[in-house]
Amino acid sequence: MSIFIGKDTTLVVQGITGRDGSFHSKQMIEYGTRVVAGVTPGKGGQTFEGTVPIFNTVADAVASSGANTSVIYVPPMYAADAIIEAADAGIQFIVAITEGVPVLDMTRVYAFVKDKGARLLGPNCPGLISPGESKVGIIPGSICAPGPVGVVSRSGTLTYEIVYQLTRAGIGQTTCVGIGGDPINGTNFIDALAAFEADPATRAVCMMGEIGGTDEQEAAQFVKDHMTKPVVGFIAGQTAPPGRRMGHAGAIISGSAGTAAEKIQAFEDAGIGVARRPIDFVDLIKARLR
Amino acid sequence: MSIFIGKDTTLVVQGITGRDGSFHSKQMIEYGTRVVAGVTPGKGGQTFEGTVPIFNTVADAVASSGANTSVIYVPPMYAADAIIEAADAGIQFIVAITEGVPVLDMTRVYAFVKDKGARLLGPNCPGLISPGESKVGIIPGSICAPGPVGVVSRSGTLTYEIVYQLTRAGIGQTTCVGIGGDPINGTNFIDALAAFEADPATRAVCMMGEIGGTDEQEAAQFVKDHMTKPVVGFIAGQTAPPGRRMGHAGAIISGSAGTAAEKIQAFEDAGIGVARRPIDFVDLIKARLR
Amino acid sequence: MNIHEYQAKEILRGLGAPIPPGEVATTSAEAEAIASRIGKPVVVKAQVHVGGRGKAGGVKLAKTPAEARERADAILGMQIKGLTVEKVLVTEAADIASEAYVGIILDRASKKPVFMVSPAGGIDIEEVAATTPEKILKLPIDTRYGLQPYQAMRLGFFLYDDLAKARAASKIMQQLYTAFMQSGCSLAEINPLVVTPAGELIAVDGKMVIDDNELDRRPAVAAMRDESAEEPSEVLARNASLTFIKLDGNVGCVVNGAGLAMATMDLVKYYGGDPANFLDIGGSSNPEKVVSALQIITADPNVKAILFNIFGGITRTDDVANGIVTATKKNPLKVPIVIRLTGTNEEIAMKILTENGFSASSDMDEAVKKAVALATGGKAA
Amino acid sequence: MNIHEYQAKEILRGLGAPIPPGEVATTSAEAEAIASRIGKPVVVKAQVHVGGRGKAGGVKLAKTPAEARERADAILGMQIKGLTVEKVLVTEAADIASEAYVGIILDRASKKPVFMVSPAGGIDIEEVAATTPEKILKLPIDTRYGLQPYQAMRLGFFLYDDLAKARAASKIMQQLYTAFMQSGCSLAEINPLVVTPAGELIAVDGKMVIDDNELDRRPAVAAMRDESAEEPSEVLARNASLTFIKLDGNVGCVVNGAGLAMATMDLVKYYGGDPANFLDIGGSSNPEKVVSALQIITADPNVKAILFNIFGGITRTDDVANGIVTATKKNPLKVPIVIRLTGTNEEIAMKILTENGFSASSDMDEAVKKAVALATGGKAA
Repeated sequence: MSIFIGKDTTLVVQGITGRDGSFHSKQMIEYGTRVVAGVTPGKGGQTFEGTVPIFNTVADAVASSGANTSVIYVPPMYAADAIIEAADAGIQFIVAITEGVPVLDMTRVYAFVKDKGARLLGPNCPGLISPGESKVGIIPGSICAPGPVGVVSRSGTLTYEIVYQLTRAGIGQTTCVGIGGDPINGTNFIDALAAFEADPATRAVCMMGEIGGTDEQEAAQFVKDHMTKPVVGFIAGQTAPPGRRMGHAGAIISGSAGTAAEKIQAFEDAGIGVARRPIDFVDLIKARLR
Repeated sequence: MSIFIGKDTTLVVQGITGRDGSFHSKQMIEYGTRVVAGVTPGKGGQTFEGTVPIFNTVADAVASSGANTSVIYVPPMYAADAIIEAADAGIQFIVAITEGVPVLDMTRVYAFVKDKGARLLGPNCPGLISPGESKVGIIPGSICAPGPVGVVSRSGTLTYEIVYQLTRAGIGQTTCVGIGGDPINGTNFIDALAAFEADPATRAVCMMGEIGGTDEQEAAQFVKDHMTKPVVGFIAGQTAPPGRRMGHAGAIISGSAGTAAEKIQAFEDAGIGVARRPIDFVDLIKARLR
Repeated sequence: MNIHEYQAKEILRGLGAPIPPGEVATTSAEAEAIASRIGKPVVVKAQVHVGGRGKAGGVKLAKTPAEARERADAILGMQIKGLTVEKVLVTEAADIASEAYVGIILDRASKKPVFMVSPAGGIDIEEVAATTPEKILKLPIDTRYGLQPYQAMRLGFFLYDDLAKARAASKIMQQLYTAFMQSGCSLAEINPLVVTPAGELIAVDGKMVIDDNELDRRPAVAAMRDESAEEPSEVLARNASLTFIKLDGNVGCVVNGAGLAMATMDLVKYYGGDPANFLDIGGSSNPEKVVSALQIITADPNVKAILFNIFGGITRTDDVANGIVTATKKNPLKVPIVIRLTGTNEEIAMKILTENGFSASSDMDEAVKKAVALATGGKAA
Repeated sequence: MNIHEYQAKEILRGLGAPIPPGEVATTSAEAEAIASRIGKPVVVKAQVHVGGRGKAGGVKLAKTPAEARERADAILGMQIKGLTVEKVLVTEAADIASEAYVGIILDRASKKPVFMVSPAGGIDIEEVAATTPEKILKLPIDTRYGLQPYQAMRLGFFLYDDLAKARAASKIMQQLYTAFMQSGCSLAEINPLVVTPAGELIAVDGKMVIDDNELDRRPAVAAMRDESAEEPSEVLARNASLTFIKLDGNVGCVVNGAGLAMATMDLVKYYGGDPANFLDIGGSSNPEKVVSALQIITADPNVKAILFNIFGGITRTDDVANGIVTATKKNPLKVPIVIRLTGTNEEIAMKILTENGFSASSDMDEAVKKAVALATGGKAA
């Protein structure tokens, strides 16, 4: 079992003929993801890698392929349009990989997607993977293994690091979800935690947060109030100076708010196991899976 | 009993100190409507007629008075803002009397009100009256009487004409609703018909339509499919030339669509009694109330 | 409010849309001069607010400036559906490889502006809708978001398979949408949108209808009104804040409220008469409005009887009675008048009328019957 | 991206907001000339991208042009929180009857721009929020609708009871919102918004922070960047497409991915070291980026050891290894380097490094411990 994607996922790739889109489409197909359509305006009627039909619009792609999920690899200035197009075409789960999407664009996009009843993951995220079932995005399949742990994170490579260590320690994953590093995104920690709580195969959850905003604090409250499964958490950015954007658009301490210290405190208050170092996840999770 | 308004209606008047607003506020108070607040920016803290507190904003008025209904008498260019303000302040039923609201404004207003889960009546409508209970808008109370007939109409004075004839013939009304003559409005025939069908006190319904659009045709289908109570209908504009706006912004035959003939046909097909002349309502309703 | 083709095209040109060169002329000499400036074959097109001008002979090709002069001479002053042609557009003639239809209407059902596009352009879109509806794509636009790039591209691809043409078309969609929103339209269309043999897109005809309610806040758009292209009595009525539409019947109608006005006209017809007009004196009518209304109606030689039908709500019937007295004192009536009044201040109104030699009833049906009888020369039924 | 007060004020002035006259100067002579032109007492204000310049002595009143020159002389070249003042704004001094705060921030929780206004202006709004939260009105704005007139009035009435002042304030709200949206801000504020003894509203200070992601599509805004007001190493890094933030520690960090970069810095600290910087070489790094990264880091005299931490996903670790070899061949390192590489093409990378005399591990924890030990002069733990 898994959350958000699984064996039933049928995927349309928006921007399938672009540099990133084509590279990762091949990777996804290789991993076993059911890539059923691609979209590149003007290339409608062609095929990608000889097997995946390409369409001019997402509406055409959905009408023809019945795709239920979309992944977006288009340049930042076109990402908002691509997300809205996917939601408008009836896609229920949209994964936006693109980094650098103007945050004001996301205020409109978020409202649109919500009105359509769809779920957006990202933007500026690595996507997600349900080991052995489906991979949507850019998380390397080789570092994952099927198993009982749900992983949710605001970052990309830090997630790889921790998933890799879990896998090496023999701890597999139900789904690894990167929610992205932007201040306004479609899916937050609570959404993923609630899904893991509801997923019978998930027995424990790893949550990797960082400085900026209060998403982790609200997630901690959610864990305290609604979760029966154990959660282990980590916060990156203890050494970050205030007022500076630490790579991720959302990783910024505003005034005195959004520090690592307050987030770690919230984790502790909620009974979440706190990993001080990335490597600590292994022992903390092991203890909770016993 | 009644629909949309009744003894529980507590009203805030937007534009209470304006020419129309003050005149009709007095009329409504006189009729027995519970006018609990007024809004005129800059006059917050004053009172209207010594009894109704005035506020600068609808938010303040609602917070202080708990009003559940609003009626709007502001100039056309401010009407969209006033409607959105009311919905945003938590008002659940908003009656916009103002005539001349730009139709494009209503495209945004309609979406906003819908998102808030509120109901809008109008704009460009005479409001409504539940005889003996409450009156919101400008329908003269003197021509109405309590009774078993629901009235819904796209026009103002034509409604008065017919209500007056009903009352003179001893046929009272549960509620008389003017949905307004604009092409985009908040409440349509179906909304009112469904409410009358659900209202135990209503035993028959008079529906006055006119040329333009397909609201009457859809209403006829609704009557056929969902209504157990008898309905008598009338269509104004049999002599209207195509392509001309007959006073009401919505009363226009576009190309060959929206004619009186097709609407009357739809009524007949749905088993709705058709009043050829306004005066015919009396006999047609009488026969259906027996 | 209707604006002319040349005005719609100026708006679109200002937004960067590909509009062929052209100018408006009110004389044949001007038309010739414009044709000379263009230096290529032109089309001379009557600028009137009615459809079907092509069939009526109001659109003609001219290969030379001299021919343009001749064509303009023939078209200027021509009557099309009762309206006199006062202006012609002289515009470069286009080579046509294919024609498409692009339009936006403010749609009541979806409560949104709706794009309608069809590769079957150049003809009446209602005809396409009736015969080959699959050739039309309808796309509602949420005005909170505006026309999104993907929507414009989808519309473009519906018209053209080719990416370059679809892109060019999507740009025109954006321009038309901007024009629609900026001018406060209820309709805007380009028909035909032409592809030339060289593969370029050009907008050969343009039409925009403005929502009257927008004019107060858009003075530049309001200034486009061409009163010379309207029925003079309607211009007069509008300037007196009356809603008036001229018809061909013999019973002049003065009513308060649009719905009641239509119902009154219908009842005139029901009893065998013909309404001479639609006239709504509005809610808060004052005596001056009644005076203007009577002036306009009595100026119509077809009118054989005048019918007042007033249901006093906000309207005070005594105001109306005073208006009737004032107006008829100034200009005594040459046709009979039937007055029906009821509602607010009815008793005062009746008194005023009686004192001034008018009779009045409070029954609509009866009044209409009487007016029809008087207009048709028969007796009151 | 931060822009200066004077730039924010120019944007607001362009939208019609009431900004007192003022100009920017880079020399004291210019400051004197500006003060002469203004002809009234002025304030000389340091233009730096940090808060607290008032307390640091970077804002001074000057009654005469000569005094303005003196003040500018003192302020120009001053160090405020590590940044050198290169520009001063010379602006008319305002008479103050009351001060309010008006700001818009892009709020993560509501996913909307949120207005924050308070009649307690002129001081740090965080302080107001902490001590007297009832003096702050927060109002989220749905960008699909924009700031509605009733919302602007509500904000105005929260600041002023008086209709005229509330109206004037509501106009300024609209201007600030327009500035926020047009420039692609994540923050825009006027603090203080002053009421003068004569009852007029003026914006005495203005601040805008631009979302970096907006700069590509807003070249005019991007052109406002003042590289002279930034840390030179950060300018260098940005021009090499690296995300770099200078810190005061001794372990230089080169990492791929922002989250892993922060986690690496944290681990350095955990093991008793201090990170010298944040540096993310990005997803699809090429050898040139690695070369630039090493140049920037080795230029910092505080750096006593360099730590690479690369988890190859999209990033190919062999690219990184090649970058290290190239960079160190060109400019031999003077400090020790610790390399951790794992993931895509790890074996090739290890081979390249070994062949060129570098050792590398695949374990993050171990690598960080070693780098800290080298930087602090101790032994690897």
